[in-house]
Amino acid sequence: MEFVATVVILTCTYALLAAGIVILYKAGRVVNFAHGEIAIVGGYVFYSSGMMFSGGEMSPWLAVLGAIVFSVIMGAFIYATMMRRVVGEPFYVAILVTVGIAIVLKSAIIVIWRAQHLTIDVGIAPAIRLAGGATLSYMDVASVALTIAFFIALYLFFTFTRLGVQFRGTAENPLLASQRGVNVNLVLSLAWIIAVLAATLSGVLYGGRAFLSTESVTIGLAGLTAALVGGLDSLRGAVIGAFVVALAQYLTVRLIDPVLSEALPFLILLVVMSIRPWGLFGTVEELDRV
Amino acid sequence: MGLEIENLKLQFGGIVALNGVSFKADDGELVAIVGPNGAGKTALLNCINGVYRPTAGHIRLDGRDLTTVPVDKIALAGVGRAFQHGEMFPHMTVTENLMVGRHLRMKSGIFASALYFGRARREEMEERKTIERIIDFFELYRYRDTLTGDLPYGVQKMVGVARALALEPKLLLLDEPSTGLMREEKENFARYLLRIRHEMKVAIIWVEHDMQMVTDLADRIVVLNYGEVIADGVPDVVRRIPKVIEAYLGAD
Amino acid sequence: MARAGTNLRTSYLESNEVLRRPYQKVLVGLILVAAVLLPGGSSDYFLHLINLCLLACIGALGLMMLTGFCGQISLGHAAFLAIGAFTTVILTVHLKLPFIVVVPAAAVTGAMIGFLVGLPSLRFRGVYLAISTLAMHYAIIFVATTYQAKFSASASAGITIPDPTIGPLKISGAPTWYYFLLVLLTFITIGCVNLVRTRPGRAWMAIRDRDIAAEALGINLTRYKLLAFMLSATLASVSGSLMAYYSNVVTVEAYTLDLAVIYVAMIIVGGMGSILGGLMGAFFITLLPYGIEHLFEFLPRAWRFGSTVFGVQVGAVGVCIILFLLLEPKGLAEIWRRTETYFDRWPFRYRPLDTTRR
Amino acid sequence: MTALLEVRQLEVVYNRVATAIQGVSLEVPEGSIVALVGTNGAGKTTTMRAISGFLPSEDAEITDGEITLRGERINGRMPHQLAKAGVILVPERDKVFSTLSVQENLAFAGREGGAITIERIHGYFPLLRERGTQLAGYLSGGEKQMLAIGMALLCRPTLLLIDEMSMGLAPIVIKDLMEKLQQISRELNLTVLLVEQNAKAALSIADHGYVMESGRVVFTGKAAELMTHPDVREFYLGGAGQAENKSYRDIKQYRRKRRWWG
Repeated sequence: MEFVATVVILTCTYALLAAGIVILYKAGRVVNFAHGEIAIVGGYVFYSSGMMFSGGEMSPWLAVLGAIVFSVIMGAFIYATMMRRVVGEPFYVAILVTVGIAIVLKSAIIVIWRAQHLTIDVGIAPAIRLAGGATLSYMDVASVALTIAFFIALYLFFTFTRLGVQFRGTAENPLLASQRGVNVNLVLSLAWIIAVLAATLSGVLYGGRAFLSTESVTIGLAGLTAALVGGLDSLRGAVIGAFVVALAQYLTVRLIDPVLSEALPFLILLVVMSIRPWGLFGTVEELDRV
Repeated sequence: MGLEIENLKLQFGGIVALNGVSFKADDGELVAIVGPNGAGKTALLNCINGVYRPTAGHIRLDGRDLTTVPVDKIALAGVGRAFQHGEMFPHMTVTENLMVGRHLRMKSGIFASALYFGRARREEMEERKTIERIIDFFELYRYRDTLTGDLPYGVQKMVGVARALALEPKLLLLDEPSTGLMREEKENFARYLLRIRHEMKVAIIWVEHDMQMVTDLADRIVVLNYGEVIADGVPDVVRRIPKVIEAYLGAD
Repeated sequence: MARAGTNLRTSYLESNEVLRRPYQKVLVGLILVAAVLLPGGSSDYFLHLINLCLLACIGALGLMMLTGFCGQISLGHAAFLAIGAFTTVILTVHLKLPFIVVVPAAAVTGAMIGFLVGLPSLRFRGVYLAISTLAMHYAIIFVATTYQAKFSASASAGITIPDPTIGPLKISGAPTWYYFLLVLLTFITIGCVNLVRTRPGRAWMAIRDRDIAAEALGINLTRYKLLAFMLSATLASVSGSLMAYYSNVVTVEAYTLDLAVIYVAMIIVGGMGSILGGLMGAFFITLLPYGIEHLFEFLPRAWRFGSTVFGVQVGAVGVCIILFLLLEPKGLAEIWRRTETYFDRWPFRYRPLDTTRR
Repeated sequence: MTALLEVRQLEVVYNRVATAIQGVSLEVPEGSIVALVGTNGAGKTTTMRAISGFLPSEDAEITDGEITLRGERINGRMPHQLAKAGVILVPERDKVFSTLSVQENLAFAGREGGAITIERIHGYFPLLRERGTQLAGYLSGGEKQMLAIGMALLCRPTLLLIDEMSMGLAPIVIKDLMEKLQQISRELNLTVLLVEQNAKAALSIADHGYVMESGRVVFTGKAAELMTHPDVREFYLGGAGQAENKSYRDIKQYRRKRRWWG
């Protein structure tokens, strides 16, 4: 049962990251290499704002509030100051800007949090005991529920709301969308905010299960792999991809060699890319876009 | 001999872009292809050029089957192409663009070039002279060292034609070379086109929208509609065929 | 005026020259003289920094040829460096081969690995290619980690390598290394410059700018993309091998993804598609952390401790990447070019009748 | 106060160095069709982009002059603000969302309560009803243009800007579309600014015409007058002097120069 719990949580972590990457890709043809860093910094912010006034004891509400404020500010800031200006530049400019963001965030972890290893403990005791001695905290359950809710909300948003259709139009042709009365800056800022929010949630999940540190930013690469395995333009693919990566990683750590687990997502990726380069659920045309 | 296209078919997914296209172009012949957008003109050029692989049919140049040959080998077989929007290498000068056109006629490999000594250097100078002839032909003197990205649109298209010609092709493919040019530039282009036809033994496949230009200059016109050839013949005959008037020209 | 005549060229050979203006020749001459005289008047520590820069230059030129000229983005450069380093380890520690054999062997190994890593480029472009090089990075590093775990004395110490000798000459100490690297880099730079202005360089740039048009002109994409990867990996591998000799130690922990990103930062800061830019970027990014360390010495004591300095050093690279990409996408090379034109035109604002580049 | 749109002494500079247009002035009276013709690179599209607020995305800016809509200054506004104010552009390329279906494209723009309904658009372009569920990317050039115009009409335009409507279309389709446009403009009392290389087609339905060359307006006048102007005929309509449609085979073998300056 330990096995199921770990894989489920890991899948949620990666799926949230992958979803963020997919949203950003769909909205602005940007592949975000800084997603892991954003997630981990989000986790740190969650921790620190929870600890801010309560003297050693985590206050969940403050933590959630802090994380939301962080996501909104961070998403809007990244879009407004950087990504807005790379529209129309060669594709590599946007990617490398995100690489730059990744480095800066990493340095922020070192400077602000002294690169300390942190485990997020919300202080709600583990409640559900599973067969085989594994435990599932309320936080885990809440996180999984939140992840599922997040995906359902996204699905409804894109298919049924007018803003969702506008979002899809903007993703394809921002200039035309703006001419048809859509405030493109608003839509794209929203995309960034949603993506950062998802990343933060994922960082909190990861921080609760393992620990936050400068090394744990590699979850971003796992998330990216998940997105690519599923198909860069498919939200459904993000979940499946996340599951594939999570399962494979868990099995390698258990059965083969923990060192390999870092390289593993990429080995899966190489296999998938050589057979079906556009991913399990992606569309072929995307290959030529970026 | 020239170019021979036989029953060419091209499908993407469910869309039929070309449906049994056949025609010929002899050496030194100027064949214009007209038809509305989406009729398959550019798709046809892409097939001849090897960018698309046709679903069925054959393309032969001087008797050699080019249907399944990769793009760069088709260039080697003697097919030069000028693209619709010029497709310049924007960060290179006009001279460098034309030198890329000479790529196939040069031999120096990576080691000789890195040393830039002896044969590699001589070859470079030789080809530079050849380029000068092409610059002269297209009257591009003043743009020699200008980055092609900075050139006016009309000049870019001419450089595109010049670059294709630098290849010394047996078959020249021109994709809407005069679209976007003003009358004066079109007249210049007409001059170049006639000179190419008279002075070099190349077959030219010329996709064009300007009906006046086509009727004045082309030896033969092939009219495409929905991926099929609906007329093929001398300009004066073709423009009077009712089917062509109905599908493309409209009553004037 | 003499200046007016500098744009006039009377032969094709001249039109293909790299240093077209007389003052450029003078300037390059002066730099070379200064470079030769440098060890006379500077400390070993300073020379050591310069040596690191020269080593970085070789690697950066490799990446510049691949990304800046052929347009193939690569995040696997650290792995290429690692290939050079570990080839050196295997050949010196196990087979006891001399320096003169090891470095060329590292170059050949690099070329072979470059060929393999380049294979995905035949199918992918852009982001997908970048990610496949990333995957290759992890695969190579995994192999290297496994190797190091097996053969190093202790897991964390790395593997030591003796100073190299060429015949009776032992290369050790900053000044000797400096001259050796200077000569090597000069040759490599000249080679790269020649490549860029001749047939292969034009083919690469054509692929970078419009690959379909390039192919239609008869350029064999497979051949030239793989050549670019091989050249890039060769230079990186040579750089990695020399680095191993220079620092006398090889440890896999040094070859992280961050190192690959640092090399990418060098060519961005220097300016994509410029050899000069590659060199300038390598110097800039290599010296940046040392500059920051010196700046921190002016701050109050409390700031100097802990990880702050290290954090800022890391972050500065990221800030440089972002700022250059957004504000000066053509990098230091463009800044240099602007300065040059400014003095060239002085006292006029515009240069009459000149639309040429460079 | 007569014209709906007035452009006065407009100057646009690209990348802070290259002046694309200089001192361009135009007037578009309410309810009329105005044609802006000229070749590629003459500055037509730049003018259009300046009016529709697209310049910042191209790293260009208006350095002088002003644009007014019903007397109100509109330069520097964002495209979506202009779209809400009724300035609707049909761009030259990428004029429809090719990954959305025809219906979704129309719904994207359509707002409730307008005088123009989707029904009415279907009335003008019956083909769009037939192709309703198809992805817009698979439409032919002419159909895309119809969809784009339909979409633009649904945005309740007060001023419709159309960039290169005839580009790449068959003569017969161009003629058809031009006539449709004229009909629509009359029925809805819609003001249209038409930017065209195909001077003949554009001037044939326009009330007024402007001819641009190298970033300036070189001729202006009633469309009918421009059609008969000898210089305009020679350089844009393809017919020197009296002889209509001089053959390309008879061109002189030296480089011809333009007659006017600036």
